[in-house]
Amino acid sequence: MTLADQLVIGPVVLPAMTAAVALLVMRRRRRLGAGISLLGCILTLLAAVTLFAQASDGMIRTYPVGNWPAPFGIVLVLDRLSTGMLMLAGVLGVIVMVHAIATGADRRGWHFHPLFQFQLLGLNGAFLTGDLFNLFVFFEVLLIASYGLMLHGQGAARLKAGVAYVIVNIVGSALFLIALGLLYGLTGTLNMADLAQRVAQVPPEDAGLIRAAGLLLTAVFALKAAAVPLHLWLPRTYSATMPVVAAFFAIMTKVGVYAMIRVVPLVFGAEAGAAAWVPSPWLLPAALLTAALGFAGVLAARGLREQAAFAVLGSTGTVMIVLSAWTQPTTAATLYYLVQSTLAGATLFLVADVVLRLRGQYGDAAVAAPRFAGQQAAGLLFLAAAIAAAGLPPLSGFIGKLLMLRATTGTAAQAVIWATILLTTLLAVIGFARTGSTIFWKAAEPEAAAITAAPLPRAAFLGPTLAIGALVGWTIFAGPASDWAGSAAHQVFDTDAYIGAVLEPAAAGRTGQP
Amino acid sequence: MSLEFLVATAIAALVAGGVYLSLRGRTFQVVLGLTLISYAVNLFLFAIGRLIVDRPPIYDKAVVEHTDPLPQALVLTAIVITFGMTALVVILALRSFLESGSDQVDGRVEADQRDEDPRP
Amino acid sequence: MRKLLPHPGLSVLLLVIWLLMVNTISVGALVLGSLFAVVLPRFTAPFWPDRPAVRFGRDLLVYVAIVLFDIVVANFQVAAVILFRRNRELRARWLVIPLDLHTPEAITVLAGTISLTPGTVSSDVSADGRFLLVHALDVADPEAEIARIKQRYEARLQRVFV
Amino acid sequence: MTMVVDAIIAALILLGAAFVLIGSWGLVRLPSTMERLHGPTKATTLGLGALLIGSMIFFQARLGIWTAHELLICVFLFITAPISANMIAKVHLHRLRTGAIVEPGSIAGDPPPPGGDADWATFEAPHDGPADTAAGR
Amino acid sequence: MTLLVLLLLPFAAAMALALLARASRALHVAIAAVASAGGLALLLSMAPAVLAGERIAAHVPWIPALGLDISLWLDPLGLLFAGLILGIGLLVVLYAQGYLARTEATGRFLSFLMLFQGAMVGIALSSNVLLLLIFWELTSLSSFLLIGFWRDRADARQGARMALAITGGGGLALIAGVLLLGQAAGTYELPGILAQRDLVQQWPLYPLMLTLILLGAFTKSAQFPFHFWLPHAMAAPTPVSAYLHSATMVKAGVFLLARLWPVLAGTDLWFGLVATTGLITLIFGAAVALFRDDLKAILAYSTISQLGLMVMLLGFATPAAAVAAIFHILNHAAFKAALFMNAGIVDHETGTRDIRRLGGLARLMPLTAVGGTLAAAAMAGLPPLGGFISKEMMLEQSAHTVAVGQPWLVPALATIGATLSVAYSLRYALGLFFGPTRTGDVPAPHDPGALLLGPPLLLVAVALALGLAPMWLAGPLVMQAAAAVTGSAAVPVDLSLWHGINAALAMSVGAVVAGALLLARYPILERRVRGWRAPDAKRMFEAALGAFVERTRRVSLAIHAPSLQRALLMVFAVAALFAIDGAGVPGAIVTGTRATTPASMTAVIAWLLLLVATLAVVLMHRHRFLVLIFISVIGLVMALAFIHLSAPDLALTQIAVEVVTILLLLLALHLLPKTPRALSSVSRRGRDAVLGLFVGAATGVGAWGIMTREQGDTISSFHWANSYAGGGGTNVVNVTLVDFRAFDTLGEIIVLGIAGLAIFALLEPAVRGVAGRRLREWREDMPHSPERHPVMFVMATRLLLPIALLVGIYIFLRGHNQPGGGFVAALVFAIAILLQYLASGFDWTDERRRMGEHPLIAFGVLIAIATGLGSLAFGAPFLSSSFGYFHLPLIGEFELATAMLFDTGVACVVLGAVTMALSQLSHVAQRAARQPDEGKAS
Amino acid sequence: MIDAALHIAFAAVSLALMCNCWRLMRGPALGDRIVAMDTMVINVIAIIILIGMTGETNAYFEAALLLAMVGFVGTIAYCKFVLRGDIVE
Ligand code: NA
Ligand code: NA
Repeated sequence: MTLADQLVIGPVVLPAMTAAVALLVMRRRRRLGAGISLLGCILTLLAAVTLFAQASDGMIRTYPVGNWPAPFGIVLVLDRLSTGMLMLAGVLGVIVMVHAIATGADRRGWHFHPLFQFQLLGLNGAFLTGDLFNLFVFFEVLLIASYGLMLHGQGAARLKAGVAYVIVNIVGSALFLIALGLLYGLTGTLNMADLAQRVAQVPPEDAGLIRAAGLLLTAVFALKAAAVPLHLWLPRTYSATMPVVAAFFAIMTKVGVYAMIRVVPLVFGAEAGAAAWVPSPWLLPAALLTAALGFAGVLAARGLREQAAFAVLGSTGTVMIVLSAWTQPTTAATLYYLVQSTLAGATLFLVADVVLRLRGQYGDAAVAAPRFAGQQAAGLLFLAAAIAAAGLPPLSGFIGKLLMLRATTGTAAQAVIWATILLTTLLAVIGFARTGSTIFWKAAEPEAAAITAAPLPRAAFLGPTLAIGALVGWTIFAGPASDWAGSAAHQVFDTDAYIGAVLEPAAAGRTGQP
Repeated sequence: MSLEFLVATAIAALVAGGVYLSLRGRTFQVVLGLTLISYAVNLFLFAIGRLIVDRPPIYDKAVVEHTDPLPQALVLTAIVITFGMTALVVILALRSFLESGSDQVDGRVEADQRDEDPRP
Repeated sequence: MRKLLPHPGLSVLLLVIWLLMVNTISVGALVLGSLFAVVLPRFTAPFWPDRPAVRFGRDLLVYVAIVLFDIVVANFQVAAVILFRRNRELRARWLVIPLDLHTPEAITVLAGTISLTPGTVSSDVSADGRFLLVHALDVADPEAEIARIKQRYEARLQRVFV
Repeated sequence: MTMVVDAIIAALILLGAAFVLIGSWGLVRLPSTMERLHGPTKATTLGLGALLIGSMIFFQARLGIWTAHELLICVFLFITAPISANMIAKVHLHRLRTGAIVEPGSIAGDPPPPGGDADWATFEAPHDGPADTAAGR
Repeated sequence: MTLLVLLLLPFAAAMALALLARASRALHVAIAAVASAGGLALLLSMAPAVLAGERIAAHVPWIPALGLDISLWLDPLGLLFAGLILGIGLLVVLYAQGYLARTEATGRFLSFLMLFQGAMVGIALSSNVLLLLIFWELTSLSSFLLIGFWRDRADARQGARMALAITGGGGLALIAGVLLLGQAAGTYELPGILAQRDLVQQWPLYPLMLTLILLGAFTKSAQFPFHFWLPHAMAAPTPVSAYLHSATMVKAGVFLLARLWPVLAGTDLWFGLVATTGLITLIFGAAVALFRDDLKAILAYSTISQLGLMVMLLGFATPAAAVAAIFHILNHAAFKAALFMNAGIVDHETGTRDIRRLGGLARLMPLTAVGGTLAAAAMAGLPPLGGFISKEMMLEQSAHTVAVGQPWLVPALATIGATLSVAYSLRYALGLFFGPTRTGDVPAPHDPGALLLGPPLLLVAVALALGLAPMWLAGPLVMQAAAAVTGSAAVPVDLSLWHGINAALAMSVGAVVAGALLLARYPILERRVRGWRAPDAKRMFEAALGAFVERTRRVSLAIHAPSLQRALLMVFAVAALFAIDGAGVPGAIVTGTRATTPASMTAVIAWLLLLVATLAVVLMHRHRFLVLIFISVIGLVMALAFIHLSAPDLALTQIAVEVVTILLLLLALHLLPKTPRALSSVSRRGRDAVLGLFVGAATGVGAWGIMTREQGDTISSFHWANSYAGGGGTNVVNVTLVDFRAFDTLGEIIVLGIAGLAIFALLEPAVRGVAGRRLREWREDMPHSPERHPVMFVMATRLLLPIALLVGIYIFLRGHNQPGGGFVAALVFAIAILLQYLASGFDWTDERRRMGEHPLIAFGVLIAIATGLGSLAFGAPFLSSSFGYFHLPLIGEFELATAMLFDTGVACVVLGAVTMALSQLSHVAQRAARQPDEGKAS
Repeated sequence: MIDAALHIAFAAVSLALMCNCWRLMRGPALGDRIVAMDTMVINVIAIIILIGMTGETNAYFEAALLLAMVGFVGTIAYCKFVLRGDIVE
């Protein structure tokens, strides 16, 4: 095995080592620790980029951890989807880390950097693994790190929300284990490729249990993705936590979506008998409601963080609406929009953070405040973030929505899907216009109390700007991006290629272009 | 009665109790509920390897029948993770109580230690 | 020597325990056991700052033998009480035993011995450390029992702990 | 020979089990808490002791393995059991004194005060007593 | 390429302006003007070719997967439209320099304006409908920014929001319509689409698609009933009004209708929707305009009316009507922009826009008056201005139009519309410039400078020229554009003032006369109209939206009330639902064929014990201390079950974890209420009990189903077979943990490490602030014994510490082959240390500890990772293990395995995390007590 | 003979477990419940030893050892809690 082949574990090992080193260094030298942490993020991103480039040849690579062959050991799978998600996590990681350091958010509590790195590790591990139990483990890693990050800083409200967030997710983990148990009990394997083969061969008398297992598993993913009615944890959690943390959390719901994309077509695809496409009847209505409730929340929100939280909810709902058709084109559209909505959600939170810091006691509430320094710049950033999040031109949100609308053409529920996507866009537009015009345009009465806020370094604008830069990039390179989404979706649905690559890595050939 | 029946009903009882308790209004009870649920989940995960009495998974060439080691490994991992989660949630609940003066998960935050039942 | 082996008795005990655990008396086990027997007491020395003066010898062996014998006998006596004595005929008593032992180690060993022999439980020590409170399940003559304990156990322990 | 060994083993097992049961039976039938506290000591000492020695011989006789593990279990139990008993007794004394227990705590009545000036440690912080020096205070 | 430059020029200017926002006003204007002029020049350079029938196109692939490419073309219609945008844009920029005060943020303003210009040019040039959509929505956005430019004004913000909501919303309908159109036509490229008339019009979804597209067009072009945003958009600075809301943006809808005319028009539905809407809007807008007093409101409603006129013409769907519409676009652009600038001048000079406070300005501001009057005349459709010609054409077309079988209906209504137009136009001119002198806030207003006066006068000149020399000035353009609209080769165009005496002339004369009469009777009319309570669209919209938002918020708050109970209830309910779903699969059975194992008496009794303890936990859950005892009984039974069922490692772990968990819960309970009041009602408890029983039963049935099935081939047979040979250990569970699935274990210890760190992060600050105060104020809630460190306990723990460490080492070393391993060993270490804490107190123990928890966690992770990375040096994947048997003299044979090193890392993390959690928790109260109470100070 | 003895022993220890269970539920004093729980640990150790003999394996020895060593920690902690509230001071 060459060192290039070994790079696969980079996205897992690099954050782990960075976390440990930062933990050791931070005790004495804070700035050095923060620098190491940032460097770790950048290196992780570089590793992800390299892997992405590797995977762009259409080949599915596998990496047997511990040198045990699949399905007996844990195998990491490198394909377009997983590397794309790695890159997304890497980009988001760097942006959020830059912002955290620039605004000093990392100094507002303990162990921000190790927790952050561990969360990155959990995300990357979840994207890479080809083993269902290992997926559970990485879910737990990213969850528990998110608990720590979520509680970073102070506040009774944050703690109360944190209690709910943690407990709901612990119950979710229990469901995951039950589902895993059922699957192992019936098939005797944990490897996803192997599982795909064995689920297809399950005798009819086991169909009920397999179906229940598949549904439970999807329910767990839906809980992470915050699909109605399993979404109740999200708004409170995201709006109560520090915005910079919430910005990183924008990818968390998408992990649930990723897991669905990874597992459902492979294991519960067309060949799964009674368990074929198990989530289908439930996912679409749930997703429609999620989008509706999310963007209704955007409309009704009275603060930027709350609004951003609902925007994340709504965008995930939108993603799942389209995903629920389970075709290759819809999945491709989903993937493009998934990346964009992650970045957009994160941007909203970063902007909310800037506003929060600029407006002192007025915070991010949609009330008039006296004119504040940096109002123009923050307003511009908000505008861009809102455009991206609502899905207006010229940013990638619009392209994503076009892709999704087009991909759902001809599906049974086209009318409902289109109506929901378009009407929720309108809700978002009005909602963002309301808060934005109040916060960035409206000026408080002259007798209003002057803002007491510490001056904000210009570097505080770097994070949101980078995030918007990423969105602009995703727009300008929408061609290659949508090609990636298309070919990634093709790989997702070419389950034979996946199974072949994982179970017979030596024999696996190149998978063709879509 | 078979062992399978005992284990299945034990799982059922633990889950039932756990679900009931986790729907109660105070963090401590909820934590207790989670504890019961995690017992049940561990037992469940263990049971999927089928029940075999007295065949510990210690490798021996002579042994033909043995218990399935993999679920055991999974349960071990699950126990550890559950422990970490439980520890965190307990301390989180405590901190939240200290911060707000109430250990209720929902509703009134202004309630305080007067919640204590005067009866012993 | 004190630095190397802060608690020589403990070291011996550790070696014995190690050999019991690994269940062999090979050279390897001895070497490894001795290593731990030396290292662990040193490592944990801060947690046991005082050094009780214990005489390991015939007195200690006799003491252990007597205690083991008493445990067996007392077990049968108490079994009879539990099985056959009616509750209202039970002669449960508190015994206040004045102590001549002073070191906490010695008092602990005495109290432990009393608890281990069925029928008596060491319940408390007085705040000044001069009395031991023992609950006895069934005694006819408390004074005689106190005297028996002092003479049979405490006197011997005084010779072990100098 | 085997017969004899088997008989010894069986006897030890039965003896041990019997004492374990008697100990627990005592827990059920003895009249009050302090009396019931005597139950576990029985189970611990002769009950488990006999079982463990039986097991030791059993492994030697059946499998030819000379295991000393059982002795080790005994050692630990002999160290820990009195501590548990002591602490439970303290709990009981404490609850008696603070009036948390309504019914009589022991048919022996309330504990007599120790001679001398001090009360029992449960009721009065040890003053310069062994416990505090031991704990380094 | 030129097209691309033409398109990018305004955007580049916008970007430059945004970056140079702090530069001087002159530079700003220069940038914008140069960009507009440059664009115009580029456009004009291409005009001859376009008019000669050449189609200039550019194509840059962008998103092939979507069919969205940067496809541009320049056809006569686009040329006409782009020319309007750039030409009027240039004039507006120049006008803005005179209009905006020096303190205004001209950079921002012109940046938005250029953004808008770019978007409009994009609409004109797009030959890909998806691309057109992008620019379409971009115009909504930039107009939002422009309307809200005076951000301090509530009406500006509301107007901006309303415009965005309506036009943006319509744009969303347009998206759906355009996508459907593309679906029907099989392409998103305009040339392709326009050729598919029959296919599209026969498509079953044509009505839906048409409706959606028209929604987009009508909202943008302020057609009734979507008109109401436009008057409120007048909150914008006048140059904006002149530009967006007269000449350009509002015409985007008309442009779209014209653009898609070849493929959409000609059906009855088209006529019914488009012509009717246009006609209604024509009359409605005009009627309202007549009774407004704000100059800009008059103009705004007149714009609505004029837009209705154009829409109506396009609705007629005849080539001649198309010509009329095109020519009217030109005329209207000229005179309406002029009028807005004129109104802006009046406002600027007199300080008011209320026509009732103004009058006789012709004497004071002659040049302004000339321009205004001429432009108004054009709007009224008086000869010899261009407006007259296009109005004639309109009347002529309506005269030939039959609606609902009534030949008189459309002409009559069109004449009414024309009459009203005459009336409001005359009212504008007469009311402002003639009659008694009223000068608003300023005593003596005068004509402004050339920058303000020049652009409108230029436009008036154009309007005049369009009447005097229409064929020369606009003939070819109108003809080519109309041909492009209708999709035919050429359309006969005859633009002239005099067409002889015909129906149109009669209607026109009638309209002028009637309009003048109407104006003469204006005071009476007005009194009557004022009596009506005209609905205020803005207020209604704001109120409706406000109510909608409020209701949404209430629903949202009700749904998302901060309730953990509800969230959990949902999770359990979904799980229950899915269990039912699984049970409903036909042919599925629960009980399998595997023989069950008979249960011993001990097993049954242990089971009973577990059930009793569980029940006790549930029933007595408020007696928290007691419940903990029951919990540890359950744990004990679990350990026993694991032993009975051949899982010694699980039993070990269970025992150790149980102890630590109980310690943790006790430490927490110390600071929590011990016996809190019950909270939930009986019915709620009943509901939860039923749900619990159901979910429990479902889980039990699932377990039963699995346990009673034969186990097929599992991957663990590989683990069994390779444990010793490949993993070097006989304890298959341990080898699985540290070798086969070491990656899981790495994650697992990281979870534990994170838990430790998170707990530290949670408790470290707990001694300050509210929590710290509460801790300090905490009073013992139960009677306590004064004794802290019982002597027997203290002495025993001293002996136990080294022994426990030894046992831990033993369990660790043995783990690979026998039950045990790093995790349990670490827990034993931790418990040994915790015992010291328990016996001797925190401070005493803490000062004797050798290693902090943080380094333990960090080094543990590093050791585990480094072990894993070691295999990379040998070209093997991460975490590949190796082991070997070594022989040393005296010591004998022993095994060394990398897995043991990995296990060392595991042990370090576990030890660090567990001691971190418990030691932090155990002295948080003491630390709080030591913390000075800063809460009182603040 | 040994098998019979083991069977009887299992029955006896199981009965003992039931006795403990009864006392655990019955109370009435806290001390009673703690004693019951403490005794249960001892009984479980006995069962483990019996299981080891029945299965002729010493694989469960560590569990018994661990239970003997740390089983009392719970008992102590409960007692300390009742006595002092704060189990670590
Ligand atoms: Na005794
Ligand atoms: Na005892």
